[in-house]
Amino acid sequence: MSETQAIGNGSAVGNECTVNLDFFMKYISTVNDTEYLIEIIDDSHISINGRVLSVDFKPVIGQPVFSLLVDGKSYEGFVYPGEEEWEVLLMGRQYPVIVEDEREKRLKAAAGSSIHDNGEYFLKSPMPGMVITVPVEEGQQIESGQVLLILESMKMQNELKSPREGIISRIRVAPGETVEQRQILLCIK
Amino acid sequence: MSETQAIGNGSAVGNECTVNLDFFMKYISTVNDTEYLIEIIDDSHISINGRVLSVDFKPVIGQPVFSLLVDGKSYEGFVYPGEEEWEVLLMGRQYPVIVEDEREKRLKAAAGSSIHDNGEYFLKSPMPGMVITVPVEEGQQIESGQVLLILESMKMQNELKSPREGIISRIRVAPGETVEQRQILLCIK
Amino acid sequence: MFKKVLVANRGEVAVRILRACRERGLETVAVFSEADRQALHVRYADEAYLLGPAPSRESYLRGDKIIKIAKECGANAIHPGYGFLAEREDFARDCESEGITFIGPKPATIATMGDKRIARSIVIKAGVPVVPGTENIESLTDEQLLEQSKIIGFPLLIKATAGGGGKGIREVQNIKEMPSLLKSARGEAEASFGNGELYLEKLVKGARHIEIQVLADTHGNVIHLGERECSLQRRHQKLLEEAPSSFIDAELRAKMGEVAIKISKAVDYINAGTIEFLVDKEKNFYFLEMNTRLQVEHPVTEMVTGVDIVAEQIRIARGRRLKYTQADIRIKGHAIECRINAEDPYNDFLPSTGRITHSLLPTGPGLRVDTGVYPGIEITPYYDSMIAKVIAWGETRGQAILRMRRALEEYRIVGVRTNIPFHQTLMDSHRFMGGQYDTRFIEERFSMKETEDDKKSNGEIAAILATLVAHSEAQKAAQIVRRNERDTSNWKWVGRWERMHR
Amino acid sequence: MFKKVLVANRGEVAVRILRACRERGLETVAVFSEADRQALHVRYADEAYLLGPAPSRESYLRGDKIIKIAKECGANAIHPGYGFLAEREDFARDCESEGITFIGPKPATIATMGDKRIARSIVIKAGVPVVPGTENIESLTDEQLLEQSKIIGFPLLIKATAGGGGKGIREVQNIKEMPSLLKSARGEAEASFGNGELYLEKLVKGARHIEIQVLADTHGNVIHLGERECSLQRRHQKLLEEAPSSFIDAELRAKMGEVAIKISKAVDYINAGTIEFLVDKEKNFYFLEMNTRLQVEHPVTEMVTGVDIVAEQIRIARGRRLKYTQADIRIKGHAIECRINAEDPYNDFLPSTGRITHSLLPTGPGLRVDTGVYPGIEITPYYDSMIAKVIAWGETRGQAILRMRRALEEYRIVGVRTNIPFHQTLMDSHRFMGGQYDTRFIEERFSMKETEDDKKSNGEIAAILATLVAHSEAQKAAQIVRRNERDTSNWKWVGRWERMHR
Repeated sequence: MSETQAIGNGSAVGNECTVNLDFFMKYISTVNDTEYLIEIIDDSHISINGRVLSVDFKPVIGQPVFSLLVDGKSYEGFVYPGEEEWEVLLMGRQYPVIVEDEREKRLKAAAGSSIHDNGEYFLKSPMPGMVITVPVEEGQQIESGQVLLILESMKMQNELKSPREGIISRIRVAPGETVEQRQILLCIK
Repeated sequence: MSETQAIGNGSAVGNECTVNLDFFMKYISTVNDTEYLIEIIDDSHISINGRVLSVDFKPVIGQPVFSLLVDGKSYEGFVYPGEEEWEVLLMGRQYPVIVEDEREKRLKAAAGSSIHDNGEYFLKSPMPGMVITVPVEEGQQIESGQVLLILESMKMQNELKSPREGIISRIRVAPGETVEQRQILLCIK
Repeated sequence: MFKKVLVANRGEVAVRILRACRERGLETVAVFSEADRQALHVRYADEAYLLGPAPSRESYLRGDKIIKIAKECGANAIHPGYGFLAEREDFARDCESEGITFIGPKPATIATMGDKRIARSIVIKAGVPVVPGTENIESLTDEQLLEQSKIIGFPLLIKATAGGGGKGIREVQNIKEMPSLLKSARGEAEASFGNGELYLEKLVKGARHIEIQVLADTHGNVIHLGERECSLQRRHQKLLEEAPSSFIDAELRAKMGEVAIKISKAVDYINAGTIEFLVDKEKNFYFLEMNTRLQVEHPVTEMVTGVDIVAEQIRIARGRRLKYTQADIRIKGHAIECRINAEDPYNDFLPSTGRITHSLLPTGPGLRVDTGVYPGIEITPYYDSMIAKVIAWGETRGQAILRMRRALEEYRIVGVRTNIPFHQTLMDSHRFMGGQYDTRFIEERFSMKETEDDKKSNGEIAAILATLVAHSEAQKAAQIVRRNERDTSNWKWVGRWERMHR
Repeated sequence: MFKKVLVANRGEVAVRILRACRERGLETVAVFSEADRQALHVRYADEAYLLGPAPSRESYLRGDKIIKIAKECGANAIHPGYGFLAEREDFARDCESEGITFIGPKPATIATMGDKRIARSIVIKAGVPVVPGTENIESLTDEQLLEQSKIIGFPLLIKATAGGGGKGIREVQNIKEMPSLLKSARGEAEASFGNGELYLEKLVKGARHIEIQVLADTHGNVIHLGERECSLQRRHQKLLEEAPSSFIDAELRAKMGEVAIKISKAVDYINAGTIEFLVDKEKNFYFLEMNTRLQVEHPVTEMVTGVDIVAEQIRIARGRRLKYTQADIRIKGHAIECRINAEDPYNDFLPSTGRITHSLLPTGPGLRVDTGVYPGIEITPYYDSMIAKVIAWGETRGQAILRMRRALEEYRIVGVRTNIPFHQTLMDSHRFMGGQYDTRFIEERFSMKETEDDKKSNGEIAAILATLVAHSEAQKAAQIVRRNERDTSNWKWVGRWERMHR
């Protein structure tokens, strides 16, 4: 279906229109270092690494639970948007999936590895709670896995650890303070 | 709280306002011929026939299920809007409740019994289904409880009976026809 | 030995069978109609294939398509559940000729017991009494049935020869009613089974409907799992079942069990089956029919015997010996099943359709719920109105009733009307509590009307609830009107107003 | 004899107790904090009273308020559940002096067994071995504990004298760690029990955590209901329990049961209680502590014995004799309980809060779910993270595992992260299947990382799912942008746009 047709269909006021935009149709999806080239052919067909599959994809009991029939096999997964990737929970296992549209990915590759993150990491509170202790100081060199902060929630003391090494650039909370979910607690450079 | 104050509170765009209108505050509610004078005092108090009760009223798992604590007693009921009354399903029993605001009721009483329905009854389909037979004819005199139509739905043949006596004024469907929920099937005068 | 099972059904029974397969490490295949893409059985199966449009004739009754799917996906066994193709000899035979194991009895047995008239004659030969009726006459015309009705006498029942699940049954009080009821029974039988043949049976008054569950393997072992009490019916549809029956003592149980085994052996029965009897006030019992399949009410037997009937069906179909001998079977405690139907008990039990928006299941000790629905599912007019079964177990019948009562009070389904209030009223009925009921109880001596006591105590609460809802609705309406008066110039408000009225 | 019971608790256990009361025809009273107005226990009770703000200290730990409410509403018994006031001698004593039946042991027994050091000395006197540790020294200072630690040797455990539920426990590898861990343990003990006293205990390696359920009435009858296997723990929190233990044979069960009864008699125990033991590889067992209350994991014992433990608690509190003798107790089949916590197993098991928007419970044969949550409920940081318990029964341990596996696969909770994937991984672990685990298994020899096989088979499906979701999101975004480009002049479209972004 061409783009023009699709928009034509949608022109009736109050009627949801289906826009199939060609440049959105090819994706490179990466799971644990394995890349899959996935092409959306139409509402019920995709190809994966050139293999055509018949798919039937429906949200059930509301997002984020999706039912997928692939050539008759029935799967159901939770799909959560993460910071940089999608988290897929499927049959008791979690898979991190990076989905990039092919054009974007090609552009990025052409630009080389010049794009780098500026290296700052923000530790955000994973839940509401109360800060018990902050066993690090500003300017301190820390290692990956080192405890940065102890947060009390649900009657448990939870250790928040550093995902990487670096230097504590700023601490934004103090012991005894109540924090909200996703509030920034401290920064690592 | 006066009316003016309430509207004042609500003037912030996008903010839900609470309007307490005095003339909405007294109701006469009738259950099976028993009348109750119910006055809404404030968010947590009502009076019923002059007796003041402390109430805590909350919708749970979405409408139409409501939780009610009355002086500590915990009740939970389904409250459905009916054609002329509310249907309350409570502890396995259904109660039809007519709720009228006191002023309206007084006005009606003053006007006497001059208001009458025009006497036409429309038999509506209680569910989607297929008409099997219509064992009555236009112009036919019928009795209360007489079968007017047989509708097949959920693999069952369901007899739709007349709630009163009268004359069939019009039949709008024929055997074999598929009907939608609430579609008018026939009229009785 | 099969490894992959196709379940040729939908709803709670499809889910029940999928679970049993999964718990035995078998791969599972579901089939579904266009109306059932989001149904639980599609979600729970390893594989799922579309059959066709919503109407059963174009989907769940398409045996040819189902067998084709089984062959294509490598399913080498089919469980038919109940209803649909469960008692269709031709389907069982087609499975057999395609090398697919049909999880049920042999096609010949289905044919024999499926024709209620043939079944009756076999049972009579085996020396078991049957309810008097039309015997040994094939394809009775309306005229012949009219003639026979005079011999049998009134009241009597018109029944479908291919019948099951209460479909195609009509009760006749006198000869004048015969012609129109014959017509409607034939219509319903034709619609339900694709076979409009009818027979007549004397109506036994004050009787109980008691059935015996049997299990038979391919090695000649046949056992029974005791009885189920199924007298609580409305329009010949079972609504509540119990095991054991408070009417049956150990001696009668053993005797009926022996007869059930004798009948099963007489037809070389294999797999799970049920023999239905009428038991009169004097405890004489008469054969009614045999259901050559899993029953809706099998869980009550599972709860009191600890036997997983579906697991045994699979075991038998795999050619293995029964796991139990008759001596292993002991009845422990009491179980009750309430069938939860999408129908309005305050409006003549008319079916109710719609989308289930919320559901809160009763859980906790001694309870089991078998269901195929969940919030988001649409209840359509295409299939049966039964959406769930609540099964309560107790050490005594009294404990089971108390547990069922609290389960029904806890159960919330929003979106369709259900018969839960009917069951609640039943649990409070003194006759039910006393176990004093027969097949006529619901229609003749039971009422949904509340007593004077109820009226007084909860009428006031009902009035308060309705008034508070009406009040908050009125307040909301007042807010909208006022906003609109104030803000018609502002398109933001117009958008909101419009949204509320969509 | 009491007629009305106040349940001084929240969550699944409050619901469990309310159900038991209702099934015995007792009137019920719930209490709730401001955070729990819509909680299930408030909805299921006959009466419900507000205690105060969300924090436990201002609500569920306010024994004075609870007793006041009980007196005002005429509740003449209080069931404390587990946690909160369940093992508070002062609360039990206050109930007694106000003439309210405390459904549990005598205050003196709670005091004796609640002080873990006193309990140990009583048990030693009764001739039962205990795990070596600090004995008979009151109110140990940090300096004294440091001294003692050298005598006991490392590794060792710091434990809270008033402990329970795994709170206030720290494992110490060497003396250098002692000061900081003493400090954090004292802090947690203070916060959890209002008592910061600590003691030390030798860490037994390769041990199993096995507990015996006892029931004792006021007529001197004491029986045990066999053991529960509770070795699967993480940070001293139990995660999964089984009955029976695959490690315990009939002989050892009988021996441990006898010892449990002996200990119970030594402290004149009344009501339901649990004796916790450590069992080493050579099947020597050591007393750990006695929990003078209902345990979280009591359902596994109920499933294999058929005894309703909460019903027995009520019976005993009413002064009646036990319904069972030791000879009546038979273990039938196998039961497993998985504790479902709102925590993210992929993110270091950090608690997860939020509103539950959907939930689909596993149901069907042999399953029980005890829960206090439902869609619409907010999981707050104020209370324990356990939101449900799934209990599966099977004729064998293998069947129970297969059933639990399918139950976990069926269970859907949307709105918070749960540890369901943890339990699923556990069910697939060969060591768990073989029953080969001890209290260190989860922390030392278990991983949430998938195997190479899983990666291959389902990685592709995960990629497809994520891609289809990303694609449909991109399409939706494109639609909105295009509409907006096209229709900015039209207020209808603007209203819709605005609505989507609210």
